[in-house]
Order: sequence, then structure tokens, then C-alpha cells
Amino acid sequence: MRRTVSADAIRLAIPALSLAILLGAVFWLQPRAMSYIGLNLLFNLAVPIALATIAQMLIMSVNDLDLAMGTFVSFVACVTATFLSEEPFFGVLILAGAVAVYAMLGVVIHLRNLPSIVVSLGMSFVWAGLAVLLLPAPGGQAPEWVRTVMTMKPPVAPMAIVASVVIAVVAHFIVMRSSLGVLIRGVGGNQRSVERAGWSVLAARAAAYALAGVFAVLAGISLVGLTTSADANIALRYTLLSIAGVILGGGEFIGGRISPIGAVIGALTLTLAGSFLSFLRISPDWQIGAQGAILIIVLALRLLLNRLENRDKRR
Amino acid sequence: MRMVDRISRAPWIWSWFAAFLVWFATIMVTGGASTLGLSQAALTFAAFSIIVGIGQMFVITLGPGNIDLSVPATMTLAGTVALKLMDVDNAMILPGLITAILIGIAVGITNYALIKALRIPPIIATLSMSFIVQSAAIWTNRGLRIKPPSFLADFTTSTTLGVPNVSLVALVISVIAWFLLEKTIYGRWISAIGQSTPAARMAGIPVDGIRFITYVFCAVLASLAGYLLACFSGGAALNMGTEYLLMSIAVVVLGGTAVAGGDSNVPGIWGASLFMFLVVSMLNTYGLGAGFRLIMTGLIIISVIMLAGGRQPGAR
Amino acid sequence: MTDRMPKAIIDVADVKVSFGAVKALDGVSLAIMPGECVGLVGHNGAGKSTIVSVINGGLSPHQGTILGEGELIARFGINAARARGVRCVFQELSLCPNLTVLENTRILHRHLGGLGWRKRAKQVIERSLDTMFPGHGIASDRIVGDLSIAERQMVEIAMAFSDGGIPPRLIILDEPTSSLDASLAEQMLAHVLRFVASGGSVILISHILHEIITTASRIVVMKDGRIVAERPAEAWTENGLVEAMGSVVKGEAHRRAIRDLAEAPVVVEQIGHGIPFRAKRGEIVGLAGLAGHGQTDMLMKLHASSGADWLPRRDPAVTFVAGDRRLNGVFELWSILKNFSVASLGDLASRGVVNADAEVQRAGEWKQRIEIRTPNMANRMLSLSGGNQQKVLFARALATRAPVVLMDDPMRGVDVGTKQEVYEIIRQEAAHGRTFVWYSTEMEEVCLCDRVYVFREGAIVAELAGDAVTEENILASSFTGVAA
Amino acid sequence: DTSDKKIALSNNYAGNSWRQAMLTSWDKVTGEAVKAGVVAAADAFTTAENQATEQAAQIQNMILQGYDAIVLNAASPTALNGAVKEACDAGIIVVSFDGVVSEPCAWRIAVDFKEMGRSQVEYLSKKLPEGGNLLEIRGLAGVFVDDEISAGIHEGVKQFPQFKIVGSVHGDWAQDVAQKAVAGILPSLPEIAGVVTQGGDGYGAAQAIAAAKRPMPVIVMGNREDELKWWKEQKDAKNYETMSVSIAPGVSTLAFWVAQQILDGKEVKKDLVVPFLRIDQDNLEQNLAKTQAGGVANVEYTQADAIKVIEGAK
Ligand SMILES: Nc1ncnc2c1ncn2[C@@H]1O[C@H](COP(=O)(O)OP(=O)(O)OP(=O)(O)O)[C@@H](O)[C@H]1O
Ligand SMILES: Nc1ncnc2c1ncn2[C@@H]1O[C@H](COP(=O)(O)OP(=O)(O)OP(=O)(O)O)[C@@H](O)[C@H]1O
Ligand SMILES: O[C@@H]1[C@H](O)[C@H](O)CO[C@H]1O
Ligand SMILES: [Mg+2]
Ligand SMILES: [Mg+2]
Repeated sequence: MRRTVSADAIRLAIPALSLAILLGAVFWLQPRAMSYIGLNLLFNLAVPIALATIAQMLIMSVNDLDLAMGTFVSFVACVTATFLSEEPFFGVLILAGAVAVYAMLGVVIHLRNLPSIVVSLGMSFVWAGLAVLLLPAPGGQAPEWVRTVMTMKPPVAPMAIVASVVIAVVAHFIVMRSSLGVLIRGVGGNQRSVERAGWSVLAARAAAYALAGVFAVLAGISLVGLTTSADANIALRYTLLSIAGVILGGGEFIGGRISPIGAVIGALTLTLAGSFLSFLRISPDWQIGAQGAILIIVLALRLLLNRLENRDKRR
Repeated sequence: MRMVDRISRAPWIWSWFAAFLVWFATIMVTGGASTLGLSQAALTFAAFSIIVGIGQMFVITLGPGNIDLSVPATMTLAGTVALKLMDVDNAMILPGLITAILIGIAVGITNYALIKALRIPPIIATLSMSFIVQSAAIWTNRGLRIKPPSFLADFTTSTTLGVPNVSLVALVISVIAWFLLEKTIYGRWISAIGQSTPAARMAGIPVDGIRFITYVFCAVLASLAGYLLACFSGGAALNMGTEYLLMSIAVVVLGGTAVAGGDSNVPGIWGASLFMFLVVSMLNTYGLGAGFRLIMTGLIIISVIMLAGGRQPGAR
Repeated sequence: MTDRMPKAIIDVADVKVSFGAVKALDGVSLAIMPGECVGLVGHNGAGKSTIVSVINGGLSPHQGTILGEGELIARFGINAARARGVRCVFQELSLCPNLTVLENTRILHRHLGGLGWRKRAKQVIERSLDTMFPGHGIASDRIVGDLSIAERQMVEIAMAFSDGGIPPRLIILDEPTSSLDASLAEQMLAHVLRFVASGGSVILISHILHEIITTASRIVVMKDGRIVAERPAEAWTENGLVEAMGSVVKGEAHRRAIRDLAEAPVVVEQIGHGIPFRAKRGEIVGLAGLAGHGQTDMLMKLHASSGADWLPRRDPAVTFVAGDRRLNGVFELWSILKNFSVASLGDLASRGVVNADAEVQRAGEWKQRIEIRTPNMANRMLSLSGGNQQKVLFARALATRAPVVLMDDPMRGVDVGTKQEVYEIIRQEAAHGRTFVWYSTEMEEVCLCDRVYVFREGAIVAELAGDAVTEENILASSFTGVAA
Repeated sequence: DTSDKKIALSNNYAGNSWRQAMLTSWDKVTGEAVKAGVVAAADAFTTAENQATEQAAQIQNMILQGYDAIVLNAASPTALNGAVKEACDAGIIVVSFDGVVSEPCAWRIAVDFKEMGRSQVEYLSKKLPEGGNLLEIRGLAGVFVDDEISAGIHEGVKQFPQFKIVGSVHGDWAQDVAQKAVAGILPSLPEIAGVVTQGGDGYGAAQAIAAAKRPMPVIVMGNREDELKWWKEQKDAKNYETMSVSIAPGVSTLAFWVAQQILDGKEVKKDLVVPFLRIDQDNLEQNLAKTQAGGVANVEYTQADAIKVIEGAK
């Protein structure tokens, strides 16, 4: 049987390579990181980011963009640290409602043909306001079970790695292997052909948004599991981080070309980039700028590898 | 009747309508006594949003995906460097202004270089750039608040015939922007690119050149706003641009500019900027806290976009 | 009920469809019986794909009835058609390029879901591929976007013939072999024959006439939205078909006088595979051949090689008239006026400021000259009918000072009267030294050209000049061309 | 002996003059200490986006880098507890200051922000015994310091009921934001007797009030140089009276020395309190002279100061 390396495999190879290079550099700078505890410290805060990145990826798979991801995760974190731990029933109800709101946004955006960017920009204010109302000052308490799950010490590999793998596998299964995932990506790839086969594109988009809501909720819960409490601004940076993660992972803004495994790798890469910088001991003045520089470098690397790939193809 | 009909379909009308409602609701609290004060304050502070909003509008007009997230950092860098250079000396006002503008030009050039040469999507290219620019601002003066030259401080904080000077500056810039958009070839071209880049290319428009100029223009307006804001508030601060990130996008969107590109609207920016200031004032006046303020703002943005309606089917 | 005559799977009667003023279907009746392969031929734009969309349920006709097994179907749509086993391979590829072969199979077969669907989808598509194209070598987990055009077409065809729950009964193949080489086409046609022999039905649309003659049992010829001839396949010859498709009234009356352009300088040139492309000053050069064989690419290349992406040019070297209005012609948000003037703003402005009066005046002149039917040029572009939009694009290009005009099948949806007017304008402009490079799918138009390049598979395969520019010669070169 | 010990500063935000002054003080004092061989290293780290998650990652990296102590100005009093606990478990001394953390294993060099708020109203009650209307300028919504100071102010108003808060805005500890917010609410407010603030917002408030041509109320300042300078001008021109209060950015150096002392084996109580730095009418000139142009009134601490604070807490 003839087997060629698919574009998807190469698309995955690029982020994996970036991650490997970065990890190599970190190990070289800080050999202590090469241990069970070390890996956990490097990566455990990547877990919620990875979940948020998957959520953003689902939105991007239907050619939309969610600018409210960060405020939504913050909102979920506030709910988790308050209702979910004190009155679990209401907590679950609120979170289910939030997922329903996401599905509804998908419906509205599709029916009225609204730009997702504006709708989500508006929603970002709404979630932020709700979060501030819930927690005017930082606080709350992570539910015990969340804390237990997030601080588990599984044998062989640390929790951060196990969780990342589980997220990647589950997301891969839903998005790449299940019928629903195929349908959602089909909408991003060629909406007409999905319609021609008799499917409802509206339902597919609503499902994509709802799924994104679920992953974002998980991101908020797992975040509180790590930080033990919440505040209204806790995850604001997840909006841009999640978009960058999807792109780093080989996803594209349009065309339904996405990769859940790539997205998780992208999230890990971004987290690792931060550590790499702090191990470099850059002057505090330039520490912020270095984050921008490293984003540029990694994305430029992507371009370079893409070029190489195209050259190979032409050959 | 036709007049009414036409106006009700103008995309900027919603933001003006909302601004008026909020203004009215606020002055009613004092039975109208606060009319002049509130109007002056609104004009003053809207001016800065208007200036950055116009730059952002030009970029957004270029079509889907185009956005400049480096606006706040550019404001900060231009403000800090210019004030440091002028060092309270009235004779240095012009060199300071030129420096601020040069900073804008440099940021704009780098932004587009990242977008074009490295094919980084604008949203991430300008974000990365903003980190670097912010670092440069920290590095240049480590957050010291140097006072503006007295002439500039007076100019930016006083009024002419009851109208705040900064809003007059914003008015001049708006008129220029409106002129560029409505009367010049450049304006036609950015609108064409925003509606359909392939069609613009086939019509012989120098697409890359125009996109490049537009990113530079946006950064220059941001640096100008930074310069003015630093003078107005008595010194540059490292976080002075922060709130202008979402603000610059929100006023564009609320002002009736199409997010899908191609259609910009200068009057709408005024309505939206006044509204954004007034809504905070109103909610503060009524004693509502930060949470409600945010929720209301979000719901209003969504309502406006629902009312104004999405773009016709086929475009996203 | 006791009727022993088999009933038609689908029977459309007196169907009419129009897009604006274009009557894509003007009273078409067609019945497909079990166990027959209907060949459908006709010139570009004859309405073949439109009738396919009607039968497939994707398009509701404005008039006419649709019967299935002799019964009137009230709500005929995609799902009703699919339930009756109607399948379609569309002319433009319609798979999701970001999905794998078997994922596309899943999208097509709605009932394939549930646990282990991948295995079933794999079986379904591989069984079909293996029967139709033995030794195809297409792994079902490949991404469609990674496949070659031919492989994609094979997948689409095999998918249409596959059985994912509802067995296929009527398969519509709209130019299925346009990207397949001879041996693959052979394999496919052989399968069509087997399928028909086992009682299935096929509608086969193709511009490759001998395929039709050898495969179909009955051949229907369409022209301008009507069926103009219908006979059993044995009764047709290739020449007979070409004649039946061709225009009845030849464009002789409009043939332009042959001019001597030997002395004129070459103004554009493009050298690639096949015969090199050259156009001289004042010449009207036609690009002919079947649609999608590289003519538009040639125009794009000519445009790109003289375009300027960074700096505005005062004197543009070429200008372009789009055929695909939506994609690269119309600016939807703008008025007719702005759509018209966008390419010649340099001439209508001083120091970068557009002179509004000059603009209005120039637009007024052109509105009259090519009769743009609108009360006011300030109306929105989209308020115009398609044909009138096209006229605006024409005026846009002609109003520039560019010496070379590239035209990408620009007469789509333009009515006959207007066409004649535009032809006249082109003739005048050419006489004044403008060069036209004209891709057209309409034979009449190609015959207006001084010289014609015939394209096949991305390359120029024939050059016809002067009296040799005839419909017969062009059809002959485009169909026979240089076989792959 | 701590000459082989490494100390890190984890800072969540660098975007205002207070934080920059804090970093400068750190640099100056620890630089000398490293040169003198008191400690082996004292590196400063700042996160880009002022977010607890980012700072938690930073702390985890510090654990990996093998620092012996982490001096921490935290983005959140609770959201870093997970990371702080991990640091403690790894045997690292964590000393938090300004933005302190509630994790019990960490030390806290706290300012009584509540008292800072309350004392403002107390001052006003002496200055304006007949009371009056107050405008409150708050900090950044959702942040601990904001909530604490505001709670203190409201406590103060309860204690001195002749005052009434008639308006409250968020100034985000930034002059320009405060200026904007005050200008927006001012037209609809009655006559204001005093403005209670959180620091970094007094000058902005003064400008907004001046622009509205209203009588200048007593604005409590926050030790920023521009605030002090404005106060001085008003004092010279119209004998304007007020006070100024904030936490000294140099408290980072106190935290450094406390960490050094703990590493040295000293017994130190988990909760230390530093007084806030208050400037009054009579020592305004003196403090202004000491303050860097564009900076914040500051106090840097020595090892001896730290020992005194530690002893005082026992
Ligand atoms: N969606 C549409 N909007 C407007 N006009 C259309 C549309 N689809 C088809 N037409 C017009 O209807 C006519 C018939 O088109 P159709 O696609 O059926 O032709 P065809 O016979 O399939 O041609 P070809 O051989 O080029 O595929 C053409 O003039 C075409 O321009
Ligand atoms: N939505 C609309 N709003 C305003 N005017 C319209 C609209 N649609 C059509 N018109 C006008 O109505 C007239 C007839 O339109 P129609 O589409 O029937 O033209 P047509 O006969 O198809 O022309 P052509 O043959 O050029 O396609 C045109 O003058 C057009 O400008
Ligand atoms: O950031 C600083 C400090 O957190 C201080 O506690 C109050 O003023 C703010 O500006
Ligand atoms: Mg028409
Ligand atoms: Mg067709």
C-alpha cells in the first residue's frame, strides 16, 4: 500500500518540532526541569490554556473567532470558586446555562449572519461584568474534588503531562474522529457540500459553539483547581493566548483546517516560551518585549517550515 | 418622511441616538444643571477615543482579519518618549511632536512588515509588536511621569469659545479623515480593498502599498493620541493606553463601520466615543458599580450590531 | 398500476428556470428510465448543469413538474431526491477539501453514523473505488486537499456510486472525466455500462463526444436552455453532434474585416508550455477551448506580470474585465458610479482628490454609450440586473487608458442587444489601437477575433488566424486537441 | 551566612510609576547587597500582562531555577496560593509584600490598607469638622487592594457620619483614568468637600475639578511626585491643606532583607506590618525634595531596619 505523509501530518510536525526545540533549550538552561516535578511545574498551568485553546479551535473550525474566551473563562472560574463549591447544584446549573448561551450565540451569528468578532467583543464585556459581580474582590475556594484532581500525582508521568495527553486525545476523538466533528469541520471546509448532503448547517454551528462552551467551562474549572481561588481578571489573557495557540498548532483562521493535538502542543509551546524567557534572565525592562519576540520567532519558524514543505511538494 | 427614512438607515445614527439618550438620562439627574459641564467633559475625553478610533477604523476598513492591537503600546511609547524629550521646555514642542509621529511611523512599518513578510495574521503580529513597544516604553524612562511643557499643558486642558481644544484637534483630524475617505483616491482604494481584495487587485489598485500606508496611518494617529493624552493628563504613564485597546475597536464597531470591511464611518466614531464616555458617567452618576457597567456596555454593543444588522449574506 | 411499461425514475416536464434575464432552462422535459444512460451535450451555458440541479433537488424550478415513478412529487428537494437514490457528481468539485476521503463519505451518507462508522465508511468507499478504478492507490484516510485533481474526481465519482444504506438508482455525472486521463475515463465508463446493465440509470454530461456516443444509450442536445435534438446514441456521429450544438444562425454578419496587423508591434507576450502567447497592438486575440482549461489562468498571469502591488501607476499597462463578477469584479457596497470609476480614478483626480463633477460626467457618458439601465448612477451596484452589472464592469475597463484590455468571459448574462453594442465598441477601440485579449465560452464571440488560441489542459494547443477562425475548427481543436 | 543564597523578586505588573520605583529600589539595594556578598543573586522578574496565571507560572519557574527565597508582590491574594504552596513544599522561603498572599506558609509584609482608607476620613474629620460630601476614587475593579482601601474608607464614613459619599468612580490608580472618570461624574454631583483616593489618582482628580471650574475640595494625595508638586503649588498660592498617604515602593527592599534574615536562620513572625508612608502639611517640602521627578515618595530599607521591624513584631 502506498502511503504518503499527509499535509496534516506535516502541519502537526511543525508545532511538535517547535515544542521539542524549546523543550531542549529549557532542559539545557535548566537541567532540573528534566524530572517528574520539573515537568509538572513547567506544564501544569498549560492545562487550562490547552482547554481554552481547544474551545477557541472549535469556534475557528466553523470560520468564526471568539474574542470573549478570556473573560468567559474568568467568569467560569468565579462561578467555580463560589457557587460550584458552596452550592454545587446552582453552580452546575449556571455553567450549563453558560454553555447554552454559547450555543445560542452560534445560532444568532448564523441566522443573522453577524460577524462573530463583534458579537464576542460585546459578550466579553458581559462576562466580565458578571464576573465582577460574582467576585468583587479575589477569593472563593476551589471545590475539593477539583483541587484533588488537579494535584493528583499519577505514576510515571506528572499530572500536567497526563492531563495534556488526555485533553488532546479526547479532543482529537470528538473533533477528528466522531461524526459530529466531521460535520463541524465540513462546515468550515465547504458549507455548500454539507448542505447538499442534506445536513443542517445551523445545527452544526450551534453544536460547535456549545462544544466550545463545554471546553471553556472545563478550562475555568481546571484553572481554579490549580490556583485554589479566582478573581474576575484571572484569565483575560486566554483570549489572545488561545488564538495564538491554535495558530501555532497549525490551525488556520478559515477553511476548517484545525488540529486538536496541534492546538494542545501550541498551548504547551506558549507556556514553555514563558519559562524559557525567565530562564534566560532577560532584564526586567525587556521581559515583556521578549514575549512578543518569541511569538514572532515561533510564527516565523512556521513560515520557514511551510516553505520547506511546499518546496518538497513541488519536487 | 423620506428624510427620516434615510436618516434612520444611516449606520451612524444608532450611536448618536444612544449617546443622546444617555446624555439626557444623565443631565436629568440634576434637572439639567450639569448640561454644560457634562457636555464639555464628554467632548474632551471622547476626543482621544476619536483619534485612535479613526486609525483603527482605517485598518478595519481593509477587510476581515485586519486589526491593530498595538495601539495602546504605541500611545504609551510616543507619550513617554516625547515628554522625556521635551522635558518641560516649550521650545521643544515641535521636536517632541515629530518624534512621536516618527515612533508611529516606525511601529506601523514594523507591523506591516510582520504581516506581509512573515505572513503573521494581523491580530497576532500587532499583539507581538505591542509587547515589544511596551518594553521599549518601560526601558526609555522607567515610568517616570515627566510634566508636559506648560504651553501644551494649557492648550490641551483649556477651551476655545467653550469647546475643549482637544476636541477641536479631534475635529480637525476627523475632517481630514473624512476628506481622505470620501474625497480622495486613497479613500476609494481602502474601501475597495475591504470589500474584495481580489477585485481591487484586478481593478489595478496597489493593494500592498495601500495596506502598508494604512497600518502606518493608524500607528501615527495612535502616537498622536498618546502625545496629546500625555500632555492633557500631566505626564505619560506606562499604562495610559490600556483602556484604548477595546475602546478603539468598540467605537469603530458601534459607529457603524462594517467589521467585514469596506465601509467606514467618521460621524459614527463621534457618536460612539461620546456614548462610551457618557455611559460610564451615567452609570457612575446612578451609582451603579463596575459589574453592571460592563454588562450594560456589552449588551448595548450586541444590540447595536443586531439593530444595524449583519452584512448581507455572502460576506462574513 | 398494471402497466407493464417501466416507470421513469425521475420525469421533469416543461421546467423553466431563469437567473434574472438569463433563461437557463426554457421549458425542458426529460424522463430518465431505469437501465438507461442519457448523454447530455450542449455548449457552455446551455443549461446542462441547471437541469442537473433541478433533478438533484438543489434548485426548485420556477415552473414545471417533477414526477418520480410516475407520481407527482409535491415537495421535491435534496432529501427527497436522495431518498429516491438520486446521486450527483457536480461539475465543480464539491468535496470538503479539509476532510479525508472517508470523512467526506460520512458527510455524503447521512445514515452511516454510529459507533464504528469509520470502518463502514472505509468499506463503502473502498469497495466502490476498487470496483470502479482497480489499482487506484487512494488510501481512504488521505485528506482530499492533498489529492491530485484526478484523484479527487475519482473519489467523487466512486462516492456517488457507493452504497451507504440507500442504493444508488440514478447517478448524474456532470463532466466527470474532465480531469481523468484516458485509461481512468475508460474504467469509469465501463463501470457506467455495468451499472446501467444492472438496471441503474445515469445522466452523463461531457464535452468529450466519443465518450458520450460510446457510453450513452440516448443523447440529448441542449442549446440556450432548450432541448434541440434527442436521438438514440447509434443515430449520432461526432460531427452531427457538433453541428447540433453549434449556433444555427452563424455570426457571419458580425465578422470583422480582416485587417493587416503584420506590421503592428507586439504589446503583450507570455511564454509557457505549448504555443507561446503574443498579442499585437490593435489586435483582438481570442482564448478558446473548453471552460476551465487554463484561459483564466493566462489572463491572470498577463495581469500579474504588468500589475503593481506597491505603488500606484499613472499609466496602467493592462486592465481587466471580470467574468466572475462576485469574486473579482463587483464592489458590493458601492454605487454604480463608484464601481465604474474605480479603475480610472487617476484620470479623474488632481493631487489625489477625486473630481466629483468629472466623475459624474464621465459616468454619464458611459451610461449612455453602453446603456446602463438605471435611473441614477448613484444607486447601489447590486440594484442592477446581472447583465447591467456586467456592462458597468465593461465600462470600467474601457474608460481607463490602458492599451491592453483583458476580458475573462465578460458577456455572461448580457442580453443579445447589448452584446452587439459592446462588440461594436470593441471593434472601434481596436481600430484605435487598443489590444483585446478575450476569453469567451461563446463561439460567436470567439469568431469575432482576429486570431484565436485554443487551450486544452492548461496549454495552448492551436493557433487559428483570419479565415481559419471558424466554429468547426475551434470545436475540433478543443475536443481532439493534443490527447493527453 | 547567606552569601550562597539566591533570592528572586516576582512582580506581576510594571505599568505604573509606583511599580517602577519599586523595581528601581530593588535594583539599587539588592545590587549593593550582591556586590557586598551578602547574597549570591537577587534577580527581578516581571510578568507581561498583570495576570495571576502568568505569575503562578513565573513562581513555578523560580522553583525550578533553584532560588532559595522568593520575594513576591502578588497579582492576587489567593489565586497564587497553589504556586506558593508548591514553592514552600520545595523548601523555598516566600515573602510577600504590598500584594500579599493568604497561603499560611508564606510571610506577609502587609500594609493595613483598611486603616489607610479609614485614616483618610479621620484626617478629613479634623480638617472639616462640619463634614460634607465626599467623592471616592477607587482602584482597579476586582483587585484586592481596591476592595480593602474602599472598605476602610466606608468604615471611616460610618465612624464619622457627618460625611457622605455622594459619588464613587474607578480610577484604576492612574491619573488619566481618574481624571476621565471624575470629569464624567462631576457635573452631576453637588458641592464636594473632600476626595478620598487610593494613590496615583489625586492629581488626575485635581485636574478634572479645576477644568470644571469648581471650588477645590480637600483631595487626599497618594505620594506621587506630580501630586505632591501640585499640592505644593496650591499651598504656596492659596495655602491649600491636605495630606498624602501610600505605601512606599521601597518596601520591596524591606521584603528582601526579611527574606535574607529568614534564610540566615532568624525566627521571624509570619505577619509583619509596615507603616504606610504619610506626608503632612509640614513635611511636604522635605518629602518633595527627596522624591525623584516623576517618581513616588519612597523609603528604602537597610538590613538594620529589617532587623528592627522583625524584633518589633516579636
Ligand atoms: N447561480 C446562477 N446565477 C446566475 N446565472 C446562472 C447561475 N447558474 C447558471 N447561470 C446561468 O445559466 C445559464 C446556464 O448555465 P449552466 O451552468 O446550466 O450551463 P451548462 O450547460 O452547464 O454550461 P457548462 O458547459 O459551461 O457547464 C448560463 O448562462 C449561466 O450563466
Ligand atoms: N433590488 C432592486 N432595487 C432597485 N432597482 C432594481 C432592483 N432590481 C432590479 N432593479 C431595476 O429594475 C430593472 C429591471 O431589472 P432586471 O433584473 O429584470 O433587468 P434585466 O431585464 O434582467 O436586465 P439584463 O437583461 O441586463 O439582465 C433594472 O433597471 C434594475 O436597475
Ligand atoms: O500598584 C500599586 C500598588 O499595588 C499599591 O499598593 C497601590 O498603588 C498601586 O499603584
Ligand atoms: Mg438580468
Ligand atoms: Mg455546467
